Amino acid sequence: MIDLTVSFNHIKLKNPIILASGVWDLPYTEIVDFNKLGGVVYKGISLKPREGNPTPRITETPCGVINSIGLANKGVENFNKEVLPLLKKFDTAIFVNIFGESIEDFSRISEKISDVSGIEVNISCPNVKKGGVSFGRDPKTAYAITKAVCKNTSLPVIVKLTPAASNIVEIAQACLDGGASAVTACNTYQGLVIDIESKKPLFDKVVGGVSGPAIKPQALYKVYQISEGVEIPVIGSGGITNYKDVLEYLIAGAKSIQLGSVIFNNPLAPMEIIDNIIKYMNEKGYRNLKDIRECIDE
Amino acid sequence: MIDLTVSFNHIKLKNPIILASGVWDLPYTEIVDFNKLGGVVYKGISLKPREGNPTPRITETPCGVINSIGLANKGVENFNKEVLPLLKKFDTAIFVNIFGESIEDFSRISEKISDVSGIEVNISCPNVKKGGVSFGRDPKTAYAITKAVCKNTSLPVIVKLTPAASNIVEIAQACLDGGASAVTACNTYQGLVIDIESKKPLFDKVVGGVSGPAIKPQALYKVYQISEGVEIPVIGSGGITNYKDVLEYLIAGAKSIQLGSVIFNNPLAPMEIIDNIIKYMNEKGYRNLKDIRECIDE
Amino acid sequence: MASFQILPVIENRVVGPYTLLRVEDKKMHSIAKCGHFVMVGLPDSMDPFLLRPISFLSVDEKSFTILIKVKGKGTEKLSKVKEGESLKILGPLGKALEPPENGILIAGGIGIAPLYYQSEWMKSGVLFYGAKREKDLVFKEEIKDRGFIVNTISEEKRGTVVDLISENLNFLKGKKTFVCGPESMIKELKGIIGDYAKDTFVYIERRMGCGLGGCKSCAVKVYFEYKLVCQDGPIFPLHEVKFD
Amino acid sequence: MASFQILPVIENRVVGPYTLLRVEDKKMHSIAKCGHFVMVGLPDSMDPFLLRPISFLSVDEKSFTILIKVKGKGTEKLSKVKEGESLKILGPLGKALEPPENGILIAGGIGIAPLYYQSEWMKSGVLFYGAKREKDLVFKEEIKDRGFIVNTISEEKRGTVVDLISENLNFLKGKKTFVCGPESMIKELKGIIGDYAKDTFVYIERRMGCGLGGCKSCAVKVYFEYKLVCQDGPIFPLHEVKFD
Ligand SMILES: Cc1cc2nc3c(=O)[nH]c(=O)nc-3n(C[C@H](O)[C@H](O)[C@H](O)COP(=O)(O)OP(=O)(O)OC[C@H]3O[C@@H](n4cnc5c(N)ncnc54)[C@H](O)[C@@H]3O)c2cc1C
Ligand SMILES: Cc1cc2nc3c(=O)[nH]c(=O)nc-3n(C[C@H](O)[C@H](O)[C@H](O)COP(=O)(O)OP(=O)(O)OC[C@H]3O[C@@H](n4cnc5c(N)ncnc54)[C@H](O)[C@@H]3O)c2cc1C
Ligand SMILES: Cc1cc2nc3c(=O)[nH]c(=O)nc-3n(C[C@H](O)[C@H](O)[C@H](O)COP(=O)(O)O)c2cc1C
Ligand SMILES: Cc1cc2nc3c(=O)[nH]c(=O)nc-3n(C[C@H](O)[C@H](O)[C@H](O)COP(=O)(O)O)c2cc1C
Ligand code: FES
Ligand code: FES
Repeated sequence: MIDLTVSFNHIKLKNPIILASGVWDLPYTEIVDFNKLGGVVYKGISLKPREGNPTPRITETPCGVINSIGLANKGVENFNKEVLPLLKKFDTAIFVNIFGESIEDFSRISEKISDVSGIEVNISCPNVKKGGVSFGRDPKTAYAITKAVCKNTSLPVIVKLTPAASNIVEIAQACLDGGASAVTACNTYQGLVIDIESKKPLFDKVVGGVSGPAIKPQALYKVYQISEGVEIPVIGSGGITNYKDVLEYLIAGAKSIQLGSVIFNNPLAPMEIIDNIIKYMNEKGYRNLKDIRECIDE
Repeated sequence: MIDLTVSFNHIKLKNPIILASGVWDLPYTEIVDFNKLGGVVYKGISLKPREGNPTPRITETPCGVINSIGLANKGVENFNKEVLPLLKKFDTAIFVNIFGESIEDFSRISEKISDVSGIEVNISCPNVKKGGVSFGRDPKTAYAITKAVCKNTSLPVIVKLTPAASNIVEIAQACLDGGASAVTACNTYQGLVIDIESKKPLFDKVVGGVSGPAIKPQALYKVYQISEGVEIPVIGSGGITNYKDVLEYLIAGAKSIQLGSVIFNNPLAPMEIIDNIIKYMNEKGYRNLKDIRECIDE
Repeated sequence: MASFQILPVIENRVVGPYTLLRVEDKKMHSIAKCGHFVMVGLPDSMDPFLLRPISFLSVDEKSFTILIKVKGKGTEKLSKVKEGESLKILGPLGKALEPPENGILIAGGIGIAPLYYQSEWMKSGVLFYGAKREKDLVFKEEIKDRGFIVNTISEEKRGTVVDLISENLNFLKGKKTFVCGPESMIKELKGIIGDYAKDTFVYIERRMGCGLGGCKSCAVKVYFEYKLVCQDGPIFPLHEVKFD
Repeated sequence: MASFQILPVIENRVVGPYTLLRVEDKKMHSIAKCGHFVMVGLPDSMDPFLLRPISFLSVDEKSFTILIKVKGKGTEKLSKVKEGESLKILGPLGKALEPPENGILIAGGIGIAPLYYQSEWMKSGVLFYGAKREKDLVFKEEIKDRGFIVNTISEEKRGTVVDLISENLNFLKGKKTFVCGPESMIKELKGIIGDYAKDTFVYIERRMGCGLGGCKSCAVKVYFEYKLVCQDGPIFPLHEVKFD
């Protein structure tokens, strides 16, 4: 029997495939059987509801997607009342991605979250004025936010990093020092699209966040760097579209991975990827994820 | 008549299309008429010849290319004797991309270069142990190298920046302060490819430099940021494959642009792009590059 | 209950300036409702990366049809899918509309597609329909046959559908009206119909990521609150929609 | 003088485990030389982004042919190009070889392609040729007809071309020998042929970016110096090549 389970720092997953934050909501449970997923991260929520940015909020770039959603969400109360009870029906690890404009915000919101498998702290959103990437770039702020969240919750805390940090290894170390159980590497990459008709940036906030295959080699390198440099479990995120990408991430050091934009292109991708990993392991005679990582020839 | 000329800080180009460093050498003059190009940047050269990295040195990534050449080149003497005389036959602006492992290296090499339209200083190569990206990340080093080069040459000095800098605007400012006539933004993005068969990084040096369409939105944003933040002409580089991409860069603030990897996919791209820009300007009734940049509706 | 499937195209036919694709699917008939749409893409392709939202034109027991106007790369590639090839289909999506038995439809250009579908769910009414050229006015005979009075206008001859409405404003009185067309047309229309806006509903278009309420990219401001076109729409009360 | 062109494919035919493509081109005949290759890609496609280096199989006044073994995505897509469709062709590339009138050719698998082309430039010689299965041994009759003695071996029956050579080492004496095959085979061969390596030349393969000496990605260490396969090769003296 093939064993796909993975566990690290009080996080236990039935397989390493997690749905990333911000690309799905409850209706997606009609398409994909959440009982089969290793875990799901719910869309970034804040203390109070947020409207988000003006439209357009999304478009394509070569082999990728760029978004400027601006963390539109209905707030933590709504999550607890309307969303969590429905998610709890599924046998999968539930994480909540949280966002704040100040350390204070992060503390207060984490107090209000319970009965999930962990909190993913978003210090990496490129599409907001306050907080976001600017928090995720500074090791001191990353440390302070992680610590504040950890103080207010007994849940495992995952910090989602931004690739815009000049030294992501240093930030991961700061998160570890602050008490994080894991880091997610990474959120989207800052990018710009110009509308050549209007001769203006397409997005109202100018910058957008690039995701999808285009960023894969870059995000993979970040995962590798953190895995080599810091004793913290890394959850890989960025451009994964098939099981081979998952293998690359696992070999580079990721403990598990997240699927984001790919579900826009192929909503069934999570199921197909899990099936293909099992098929691959069967072919190779691998029993568990360790076998994938370790090079047999060595 | 359409006027495609562009000039800034003693750099004069007959059109804004420049061939980027590292993707072409003399045989390419058989394919493309260099007399039609705005300019060409010769491959990064160093004081002494360099062998470069073990192979493989190149592969593909989604909508992109990743390389780990390691600045293989025959040195500045060879350039002056074997290459420059042949390039001088063409009526185009010739730039030389130079690379050093120390500030001293950069000074000495720039002394040896003359009779070209400018020097492009490479402080951004991701594929070398010493120098490269590490120089391009630190504003002080960027300043010091720019100053050292400017002291030793009367030619216009362009500094080629790395996107790995945490604040590229600050680096561009340092180059301006050091005496640079322009900056090129940017060089390749650091990325990783894992060979899932061998379970090892494909490249001997692990990291590679990602170029091609995949990086376009990111590089475009850097150009925009520098153009907004620093009074220095910016030469755009990153993922340009057609005339629409060129328009995006010009609107984002670039004075001219460089074509790199695209010539691997379509060696005639530079000619096609120039033709299409002229066609576009004719259709719109534009006379010169300023018309492209400025929004007529405003 | 939406699903995601790879389905075969069994007909590709030019209709005026558009392309009609017929997709084989026996299940859609029992679940698709008036107002619904699908997200459509090419199998085994990531270029374009995103699926495209397209309305139903018709749905029967064995198949459904969509009508495509080529705008950019995505619709261009979709319009070229040959018979025997397949499409990715995610749907049905959106909020079902309870159509009135009788009402007014106002279509501009490709806006005819969802309104043609809506007319199937109605008994009678009036269609005001404008396009660039006379020959772009597709399906008007078919809608007539469904018991509608059809008024058309073309820019090459007389003007836009907005002109047509301003000449016939009184028609809207006491009727539920449904509008689909380019946003510029909808804004103009809103300007001239005044009070009638209260009984007017509009099909809103937004760039979409997921079609499933997940990515929040298809937001539209409706009565001081952001709603999602893919989940709460695409049909909204005209007087409540705040255009940017 | 290399050029870049979009050229029509006029034949796509299966040959053993390979695909033969015939490309219409009247100019290649006068410029292609023994040892040359082309970079090949799909028009209007950036996936794959890089063109693929492929040897000539034959060149005549009206066309040239290439033989493709499917390895990954690039060769898979190339092998599916239909008659009437086109290819991007950059070439001829590489350094022309002055072929001897008479010599030895050693081919492993798809390595037969450039050696078949080379045999056209020679008068006679001996071909040692190995493949996985007996039926993969393509073009052996044609090469016989060109005046060559042909010795084949297949793994399913007897062993590899390296086994064949070790049984026939004395054949190499005093002859110029040319080898093309997988790098593992070449290394093994180098191990057993000893002194003969001095008169042995090998077709080297490297991943390529530009094919025009520009990107320096196709480096191979030859006698303590890096050379470029696309410009200085693909043929190098076997005893001088340093394998990684
Ligand atoms: C609910 C809904 C139903 C639709 N039904 C139909 C239909 O039945 N038939 C039909 O032909 N079209 C329909 N559309 C519009 C269609 O989705 C867009 O024309 C298509 O997505 C454009 O893709 P593209 O790749 O061709 O163009 P792109 O290259 O992506 O863009 C070309 C232009 O179209 C605009 N655009 C892109 N995506 C959208 C979008 N989702 N909504 C509005 N504008 C967009 C862009 O701003 C750009 O100016 C519908 C849209 C929605 C939201
Ligand atoms: C001068 C020259 C002449 C050649 N002539 C022929 C020919 O006539 N017919 C033919 O079928 N093939 C020929 N090849 C090999 C052919 O170029 C590669 O098989 C092809 O580039 C692989 O591309 P892919 O997309 O199918 O595989 P990829 O998915 O790119 O890679 C699949 C595997 O092939 C290896 N590979 C990729 N590119 C190359 C390369 N350029 N050289 C060696 N290994 C590579 C990779 O390491 C990988 O293991 C030649 C190569 C060279 C350098
Ligand atoms: C439309 C969209 C919305 C997103 N919203 C969030 C969010 O709210 N919080 C967050 O941490 N990441 C968010 N992300 C980032 C994704 O979770 C993921 O990390 C990123 O897209 C890279 O992975 P991918 O290439 O697989 O998409 C969002 C991404 C997209 C495309
Ligand atoms: C194979 C290769 C070699 C390169 N060598 C150099 C170099 O020597 N010096 C340099 O400054 N940039 C070098 N570059 C970077 C390019 O000049 C260019 O800035 C980069 O590829 C981004 O542009 P593109 O996306 O158009 O390729 C190289 C790029 C490639 C792909
Ligand atoms: S398209 Fe994703 S929320 Fe509507
Ligand atoms: S392939 Fe570019 S130098 Fe040989």
